[in-house]
Amino acid sequence: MKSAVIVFPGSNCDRDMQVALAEITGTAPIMVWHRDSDFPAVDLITVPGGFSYGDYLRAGAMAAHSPAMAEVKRRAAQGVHVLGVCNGFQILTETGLLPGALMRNASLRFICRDVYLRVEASRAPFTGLYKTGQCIRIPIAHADGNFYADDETLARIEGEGQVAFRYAGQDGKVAPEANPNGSRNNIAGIYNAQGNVLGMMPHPERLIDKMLSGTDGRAMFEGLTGALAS
Amino acid sequence: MSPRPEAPITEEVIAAHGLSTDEYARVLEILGRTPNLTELGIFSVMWSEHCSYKSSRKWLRRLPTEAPWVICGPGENAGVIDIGDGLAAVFKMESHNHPSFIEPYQGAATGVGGILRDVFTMGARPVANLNALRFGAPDHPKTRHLVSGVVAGIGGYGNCVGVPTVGGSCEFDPSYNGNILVNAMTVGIAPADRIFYATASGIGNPVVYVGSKTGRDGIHGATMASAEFDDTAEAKRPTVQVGDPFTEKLLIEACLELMREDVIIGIQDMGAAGLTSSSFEMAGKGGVGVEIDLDQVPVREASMTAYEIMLSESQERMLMVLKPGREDVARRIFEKWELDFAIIGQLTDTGRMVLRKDGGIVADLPIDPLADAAPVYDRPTRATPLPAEVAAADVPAPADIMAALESLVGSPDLSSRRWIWEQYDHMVMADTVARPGGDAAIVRVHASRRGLAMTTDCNPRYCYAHPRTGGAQAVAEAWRNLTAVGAKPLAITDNMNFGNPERPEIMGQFADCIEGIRDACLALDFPVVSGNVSFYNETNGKGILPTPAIGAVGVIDNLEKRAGLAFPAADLDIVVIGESRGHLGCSAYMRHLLDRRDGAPPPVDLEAERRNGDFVRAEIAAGNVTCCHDVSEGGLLVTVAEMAMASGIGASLTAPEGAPALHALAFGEDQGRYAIAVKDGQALVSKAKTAGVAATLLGRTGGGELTLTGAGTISVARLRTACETWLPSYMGDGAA
Amino acid sequence: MRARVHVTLKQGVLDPQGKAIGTALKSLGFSGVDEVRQGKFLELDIAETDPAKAHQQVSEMCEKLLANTVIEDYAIELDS
Amino acid sequence: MRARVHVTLKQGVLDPQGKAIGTALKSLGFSGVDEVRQGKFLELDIAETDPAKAHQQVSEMCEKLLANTVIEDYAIELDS
Ligand SMILES: Nc1ncnc2c1ncn2[C@@H]1O[C@H](COP(=O)(O)OP(=O)(O)O)[C@@H](O)[C@H]1O
Ligand SMILES: [Mg+2]
Repeated sequence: MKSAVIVFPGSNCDRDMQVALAEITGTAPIMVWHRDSDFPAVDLITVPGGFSYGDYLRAGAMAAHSPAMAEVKRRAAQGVHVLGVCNGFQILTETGLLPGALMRNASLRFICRDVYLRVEASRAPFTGLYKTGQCIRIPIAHADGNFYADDETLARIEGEGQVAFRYAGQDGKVAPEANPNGSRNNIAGIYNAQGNVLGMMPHPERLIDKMLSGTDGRAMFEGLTGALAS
Repeated sequence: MSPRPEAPITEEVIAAHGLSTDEYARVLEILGRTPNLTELGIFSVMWSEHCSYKSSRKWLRRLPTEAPWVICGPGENAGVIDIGDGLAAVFKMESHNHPSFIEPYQGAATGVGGILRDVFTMGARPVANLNALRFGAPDHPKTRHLVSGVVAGIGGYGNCVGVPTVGGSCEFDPSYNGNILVNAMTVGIAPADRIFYATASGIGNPVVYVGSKTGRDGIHGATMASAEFDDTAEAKRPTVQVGDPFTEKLLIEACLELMREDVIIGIQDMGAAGLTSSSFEMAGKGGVGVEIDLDQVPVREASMTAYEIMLSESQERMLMVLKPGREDVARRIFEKWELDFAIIGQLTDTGRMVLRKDGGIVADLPIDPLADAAPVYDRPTRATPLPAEVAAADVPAPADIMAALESLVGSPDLSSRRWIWEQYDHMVMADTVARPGGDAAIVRVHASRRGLAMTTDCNPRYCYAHPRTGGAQAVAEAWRNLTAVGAKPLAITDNMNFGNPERPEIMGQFADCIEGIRDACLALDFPVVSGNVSFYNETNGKGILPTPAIGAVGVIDNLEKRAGLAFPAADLDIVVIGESRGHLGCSAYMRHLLDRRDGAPPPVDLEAERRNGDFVRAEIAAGNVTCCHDVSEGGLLVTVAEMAMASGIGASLTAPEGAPALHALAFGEDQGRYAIAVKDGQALVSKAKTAGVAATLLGRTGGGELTLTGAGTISVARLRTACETWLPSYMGDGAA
Repeated sequence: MRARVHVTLKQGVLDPQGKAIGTALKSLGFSGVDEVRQGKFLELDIAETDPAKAHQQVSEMCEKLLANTVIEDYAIELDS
Repeated sequence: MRARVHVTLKQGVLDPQGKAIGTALKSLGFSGVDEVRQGKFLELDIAETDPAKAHQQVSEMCEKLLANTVIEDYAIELDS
């Protein structure tokens, strides 16, 4: 599988994503500078975490207008798979590739900790190796992860099965206490209507190594590798 | 040549610049004429305590700074040690106390920014941040606001630049009510043969300015007092420095990219006293002169004066001397990262600093006398005598030891710091092997099996009671925290936070803490490679507790062989390494439960410390021990409780034969000890005895409760609630 | 010419910052605070001197970057 | 009564956000943007109906919480 990581000024999980992709897919991803709209064809484009442009104005707002993202939008429309993590998710909502918006955490504080997620549906290529309803542990690290969509949009997202992950307790139960940031319906990650674009606040690329206290993130990259092998 | 005169240099102006009569006389002698205002400003910052170390220099020379693995000791931007595989660790800790009290968010944020620059200036990629924080009493009206702002500021900056904040320390004491401590530490990794130094050389070589523009940020407090000689004073009032972590991130990437090219001769960040100290230090070290055209300096506001440009403390700026003809390579890189880049001058053979602006000379100063001949003071000292020992028999036992334990683990100083570290991205870069909450954090050396362990430590109450013991204890505790995770301790950075050095008792605290640090460094082969001194931490004549914060770094050769503090399983033996004598003087127990601060601190037996630690480390390295926690504040029972809380597994303990009174065994703070959980405790005890190390079987892990025979039982869940509740509930939700 | 732009959350969009400020004000003893909403206030110095053109230009900036029109409204004022 | 509060950085204080917005606008092709400053805009509904008292109350809120007076200025307007 060929993959790419888009790098913006202020990205800081680009290397983590690069390492995860290289290790699990077996092929080093192409690192694409934000000014570059002419990068080779790939099976998966990732938009990594960090603080593109310092998260100034709004998280992801400035990165969304980069030449590279214009190209990502074009390719997503053609069906190329796109994964946005954390700041990447924020950027994808700012470009309009995903619905809704990510607002300041309800506590107003940055939160870095492991959370439990309920996998809403086992669905290739992103979550095909997880079981529907499986509870996985993945870290979050963000100040603006409070997912918001108006009632109508939310109803549509829910109705079309676009919710990928919800914050849950260790027992897998989706409950208000398990919501770390105030997201509507405990939403931690969503798909676009076509299902080829996934944005999520938690960082699967940070939990792929036993040495780093967990491997629950691996299955996502393994699933992608299997499904998108070209 | 005499520079352009500016405002008249009156006695008030001299005083406002913090120069004593003697010091000013020295200025006149060096120059052979009256300085103009810009020159006076330069002298004042170069000779300030902060830049010149004039009160501390004599004592700092006492610190041991050498070991075979030290590549660069104190004197550069940060210390450098060899960590194997051709790599070096570069680290330093620095205070930002006063700015953080004025504006906690920005003060702390810019503290982090400053220490990061000290590290990447030397060619290292920063891989971890730590901090040492001290706040006033929890019930002081300002404390909550300060905690909230400082923690948010540290996180705000570190998270954005993408360097994990992996550890630190945080304590409360009324002595910090008016003077909080914010000490920030950065650890970086560089190729051992590619370290960059702050030395200028090569007559004619270009002097280059990169990073952010210069504004009127944090200009020396003296300018406030000098308002009367400037009628636009209001608009020009010095302003608090605001950090721009986004620009810092770009600066890190740009500098590291440039360092892969062969173009830099010397590089120095602009920290305190900005362009002044960076240019003087680089030139002073290289024995060259400099000519700078201040009109070339990128400024944020038009109409900045020479004085302001030279004294500005705007953040995220660096000064470099480049190889001739290589300016374009550098310019291209900085333009790619959208940073300012300007050639502002060149090196000369005059040994003088000549500054030009608007076509004229605005300062012309000899460099050596300023950089090297700064005043040095031998201030009088008064020693703190060793307080009388408090016998355990004279310290009342609590009615209920387990209730006392619950209260201790839920006390301001011993409760969990989770509320703090969850606001720090402690995992970014995906190499954090041991997250905050253990004895030392462990960060993997990227793409290797090697790891760096790091910690910050100091017990200011020990230091206050007996500075020499306290100084030694701080170093020993840092060494022990590294050992407890299985690391070989390599070197330390020290951040000396004290009151007014002009008072003999404060200077005595300082001198004795240094002696204690020296004792421990020598005994433990643990040299000082960098450090920082912060004096005048006092309000209304009352100093803070002497706080020599120690930041320490060690190496783990094989990360498979390391230890953590959570009990890995039930049915393991618990062994205590080191002797438990029940020393209660200066203990958390006495302070928190009896409101007593008397007695001598626990003695530090450096020989036993070393023996015990070397034994423990060898056992971890051999794979025999994977669960270990050093015994520090709160004593043995608190230590075991922490191991239980981290795992959810309980333990039952019985006082060994010959142990001190139960409450003294539980809460005594004897040094040089570790609690270990292993399958075969008896075997470990025998092995220890053979090695001449005191070791005792204390109990077994298992169940959901912690029991001490004769003292009762408490559930681990209940302890956890106490431990996890205090800080979040103190801070309230969305505390502002 | 100077443009002043107010970016505010659309009605109905939950405002975590405003809510937290409201709670904090109450805990500081300010009673009678009903609702707090937080928005952004931007001041831009622009070269354009024709008011109609300037307005047009700033509107475009808002649509493209300054506001996220999924959740935010904006209002423009021009000083000269 | 509704209070509108503008919180802006004091003159001379670095505004990293404003700076970044200015750069972004330029790279989006908006030339002629000189300087951008970002501030906060707060709307508060308060129970107090007397304008003088309301002003007094909101000033206190600003001093205590809404503005960081070390680096920020604030301005209050009251609608009724
Ligand atoms: N200000 C802080 N920032 C980050 N981590 C902290 C801070 N204060 C304490 N910690 C973490 O909490 C844990 C306990 O701290 P401390 O009691 O000082 O440990 P020790 O007794 O082992 O030195 C350590 O892992 C430490 O890194
Ligand atoms: Mg410890």
